[in-house]
Amino acid sequence: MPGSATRRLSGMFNRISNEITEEKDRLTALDGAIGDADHGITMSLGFMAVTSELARIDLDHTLPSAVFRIAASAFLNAVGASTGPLYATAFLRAAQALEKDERLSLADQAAVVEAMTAGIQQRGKGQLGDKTMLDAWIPAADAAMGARARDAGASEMWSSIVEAAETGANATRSMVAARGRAARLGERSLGHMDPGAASAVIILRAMMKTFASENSREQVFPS
Amino acid sequence: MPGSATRRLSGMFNRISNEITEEKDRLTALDGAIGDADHGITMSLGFMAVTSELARIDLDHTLPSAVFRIAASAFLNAVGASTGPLYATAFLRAAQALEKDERLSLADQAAVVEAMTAGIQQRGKGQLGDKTMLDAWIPAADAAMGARARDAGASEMWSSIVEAAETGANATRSMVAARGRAARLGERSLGHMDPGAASAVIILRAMMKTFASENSREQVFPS
Amino acid sequence: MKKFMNRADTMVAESLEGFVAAHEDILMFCPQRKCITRRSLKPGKPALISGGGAGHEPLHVGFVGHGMLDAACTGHIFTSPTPDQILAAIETTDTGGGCLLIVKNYDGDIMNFEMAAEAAKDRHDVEMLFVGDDVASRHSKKTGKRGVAGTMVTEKLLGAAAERGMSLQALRSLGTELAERIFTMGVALRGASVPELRRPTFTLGPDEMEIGVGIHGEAGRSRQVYSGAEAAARAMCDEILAACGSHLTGRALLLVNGLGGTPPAELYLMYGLARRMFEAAGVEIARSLVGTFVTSLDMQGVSITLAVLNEGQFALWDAPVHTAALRWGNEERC
Amino acid sequence: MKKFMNRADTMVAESLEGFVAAHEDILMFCPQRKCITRRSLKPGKPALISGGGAGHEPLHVGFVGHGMLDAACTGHIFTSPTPDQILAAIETTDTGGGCLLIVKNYDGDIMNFEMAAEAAKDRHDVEMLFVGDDVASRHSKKTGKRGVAGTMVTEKLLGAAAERGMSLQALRSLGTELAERIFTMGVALRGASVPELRRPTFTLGPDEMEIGVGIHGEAGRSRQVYSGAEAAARAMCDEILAACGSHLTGRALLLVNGLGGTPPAELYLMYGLARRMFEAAGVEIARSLVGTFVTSLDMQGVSITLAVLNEGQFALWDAPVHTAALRWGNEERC
Ligand SMILES: Nc1ncnc2c1ncn2[C@@H]1O[C@H](COP(=O)(O)OP(=O)(O)O)[C@@H](O)[C@H]1O
Ligand SMILES: Nc1ncnc2c1ncn2[C@@H]1O[C@H](COP(=O)(O)OP(=O)(O)O)[C@@H](O)[C@H]1O
Ligand SMILES: [Mg+2]
Ligand SMILES: [Mg+2]
Ligand SMILES: [Mg+2]
Ligand SMILES: [Mg+2]
Repeated sequence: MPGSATRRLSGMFNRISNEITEEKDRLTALDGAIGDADHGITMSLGFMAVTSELARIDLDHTLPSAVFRIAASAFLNAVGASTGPLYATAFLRAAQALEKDERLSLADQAAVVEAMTAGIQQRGKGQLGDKTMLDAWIPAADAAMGARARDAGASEMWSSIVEAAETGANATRSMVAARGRAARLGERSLGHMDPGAASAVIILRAMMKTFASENSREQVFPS
Repeated sequence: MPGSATRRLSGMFNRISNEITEEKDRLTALDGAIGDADHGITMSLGFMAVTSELARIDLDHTLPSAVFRIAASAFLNAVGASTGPLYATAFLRAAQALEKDERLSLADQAAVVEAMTAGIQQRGKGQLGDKTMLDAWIPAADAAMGARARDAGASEMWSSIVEAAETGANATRSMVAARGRAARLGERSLGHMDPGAASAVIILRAMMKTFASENSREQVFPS
Repeated sequence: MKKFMNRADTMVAESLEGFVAAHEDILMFCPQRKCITRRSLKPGKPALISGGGAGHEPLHVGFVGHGMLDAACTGHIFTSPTPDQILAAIETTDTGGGCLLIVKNYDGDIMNFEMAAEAAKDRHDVEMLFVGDDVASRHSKKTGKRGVAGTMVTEKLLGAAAERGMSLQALRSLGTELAERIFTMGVALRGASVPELRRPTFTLGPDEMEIGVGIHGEAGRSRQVYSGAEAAARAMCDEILAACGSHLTGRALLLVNGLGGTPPAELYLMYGLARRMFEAAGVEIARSLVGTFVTSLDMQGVSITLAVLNEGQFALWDAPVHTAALRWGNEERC
Repeated sequence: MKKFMNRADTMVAESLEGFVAAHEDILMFCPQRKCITRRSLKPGKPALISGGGAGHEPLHVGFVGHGMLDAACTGHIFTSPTPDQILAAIETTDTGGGCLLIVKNYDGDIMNFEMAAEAAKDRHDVEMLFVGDDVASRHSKKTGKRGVAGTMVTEKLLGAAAERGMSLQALRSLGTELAERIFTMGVALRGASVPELRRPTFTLGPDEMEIGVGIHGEAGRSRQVYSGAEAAARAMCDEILAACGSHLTGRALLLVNGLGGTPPAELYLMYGLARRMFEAAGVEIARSLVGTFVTSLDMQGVSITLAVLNEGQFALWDAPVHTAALRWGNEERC
């Protein structure tokens, strides 16, 4: 049934797009403090491009991995900015991870989080503590691995992922940026949350709502 | 005694310079409403140039007409603007009027006001009602002529000159400008006093203080 | 409002000093810094002299050089230069062909240039040309149109003609003819701030524009609601087209000029709008210039100039020019 | 803050459309308007491609033309262009000599150009050059100096070298060498206002300046008291001289660049100050450029760039260039 897993993914992107767009102003304001005041705009633009591209395809005849590939190229061509290549690479790596098993099982979900994180890290050459989106994604990926290791259920796994991401994002406040535009501010970046980490939390929370809700398997998402 | 008449003229220019400079901001604000906001600056600059030039000459060996010639060239080279050529021409014409009789008698004083007015009119090609400095100068010249005709004394002549100039300057409020920068504003120039008319009143009042005060003949002015 | 200056009373002199230092290959101060002239003059060519208040840079000093002006005089901010400055320019640059004084149509400028011309007339062949292109002021009965951004078009065309050997009289006639062919309209979203005052010459609300502005920070013909670039461009282009009247023939030069505080990206946006509007009215835009050439200090504003030229005049526009602010064509011929 | 635009989301496209229309003799859109290229390419010459966010006009599109770039890609405001745009530029302009991608050193730009280069590498010989000249960011350990106004100096010199037949590899080496010789510092008196936000990216008090600003409206290295042009120029020049270190030899090019909302008169004043300060430090100013070339939307600010060049590099600077924003030298050879 590629259709059902594909529908879930498409629904996930819709949800991310809506929630990012709702928080557009807050993200832009965060970027205004230590960057160039466009993070809400670029993220919203990117995910809106993804959902409008996904709206054009026949979900019943598309594999989940293909959804991620489509998302990668739509996001990349819409955004530019740092986030374009970072999330495009993340989605490509997620697609590669899903190709082995297109069911979107709990293990696949954890693998997606890990693959996305690896993609962001590969493309941006960043690491934990650089005050970037990685400060949300790396703890999230670790939490996913941990949950898989102790065989946790969907809702437990996803809460631990989102909780880790939130803690990580909050921690960016006390970091001095070492990557991205904020790096040029030096000490002046202290005290502000990294916008990319903040949007990562929104994305992961939308993923949680997609995958961890009790009846999520049956749910039909608007395309 | 060229020295004494020359000293009075030099004192007159000092007085004009001081009083224009004191009112600099008001004149500039008037010009800001219907012109380019520099009338106080140009006038103050011009008269300061005149007084500093006059400070360099030997008053005892200079004729009153020469004082006006010096004033003309100092004002002209310092100011630019509309007021430079207008007052320079005015001073030149005053110099010509004095050349016949350098005593600076009451008749000479009236002739100076008339000659200055004629000079302004010749140079600027303006007329009564154009909403310019002429709306103060022309009534002032008329008042001077009138006072001479009825053989009025110094203080009566000068009060009637200043009163006429004030009335004329006030009347510019209800005029639409036809000369100068303000002409381009059309109806929008209504309701504002013309800055050049306002400064003309200040000049004439300073002349009155110089010539109409009882002991003015004996007064020694700072050079 | 802050400015990159030290003191208001030295701003013009300091800025000119920097200007001359930056362009010492093209121009220089004449003695006592009364004016700025080309480094090398062409004997016998009529000298083109212009000038006006400071605050309009690069006009006029930026147009001194081969193919354009021979000298330019700068006054105080928004204030005509004085006759002695203009006289110095005449004396320095008249190499036998006489001088054409190109004077923007303002009472102050006219009177100062006139006094200089009177003082020079015994020793020099001097002609005066008054330029006025501002259609917003075309209904001022006694004074007529102000000289604004279109002035630089006149200076460019006359400069090229003089370089080709046109006589003083013919230059003056050409200038008079051009006055009928060049139409400008300006708009501001924020007033200029005069150094002495440190506040804008007029203050607009967040949704207001001042339309029909000149280049001295003065208010324009009317204050209107600003509802975006399209409507502003429409108002300006309509007015220009109305003023063109019978001169509205085939081909034109379109100049979009920034008034000092407007970035290039916005100028090009306005250019795109104006071009479409003129083309829709049947005007072919044969030449274009977009940039900051005739300013009103730091005013956030734009002016649109349409110059309806004939083929010979386009050729003058295309002729080589080598100045600080305008430079094209083969320099070997300069 | 008002702007000459219609809608924030169409501003960049409308402005670019006007730009291309104004300069159709030099350049054109490539299909789907993904980039802007020269009208005519020189077969076999390595293609120079640059690009970056919108809001820096005339950089980079204004430098497309003979003697400088072959193509430029524009992203959203302050946002790198996307890999498909860059790929389109590579495919359109590679005439056999390969492509040099000139990339300002920002994470976003680097990653987007990298992805394009990866996608192109099977079919094209592609080299990347990262440019960074902003001395205010020279202490950022991991990221290094940002690319700001000095970028245009690199583009000019490499453009001239490419025109003379320099190979792709040699161009890249020259670019790398130039990175050690070009030093820029910026200051702002008023922040930029981003179209989407309609408010300044930062707000300064009446006596404050932001020093060490980049070109994306972002805050600078520190906020300081603004006590006039002299002190601001001093702070910038001192920092530049400190950064020069051993490169501080004889002769240099001095570029004073407006950040979008600064009028020419103020730029020349700053030029005069900077020139005197550098000369006092023993640097001979052999070439100068003053104008608005690399902007941060409508920011009221100035940057000072010192490029310590050798004789061969000065010759590259002097070589003919024919672009929308920079034009000199004989055009017959173009
Ligand atoms: N090299 C990098 N690695 C990981 N994340 C990065 C890197 N560079 C920037 N980011 C993230 O991108 C965010 C900024 O994104 P955005 O504002 O959309 O792009 P831009 O910086 O190009 O304007 C930063 O807050 C940071 O989280
Ligand atoms: N043609 C003219 N005839 C008489 N007075 C004039 C004329 N033109 C201008 N003025 C006077 O000059 C005043 C403006 O002077 P000022 O502000 O110093 O010069 P500018 O207009 O050159 O800035 C006007 O208020 C008006 O009274
Ligand atoms: Mg950003
Ligand atoms: Mg005035
Ligand atoms: Mg004035
Ligand atoms: Mg950005």
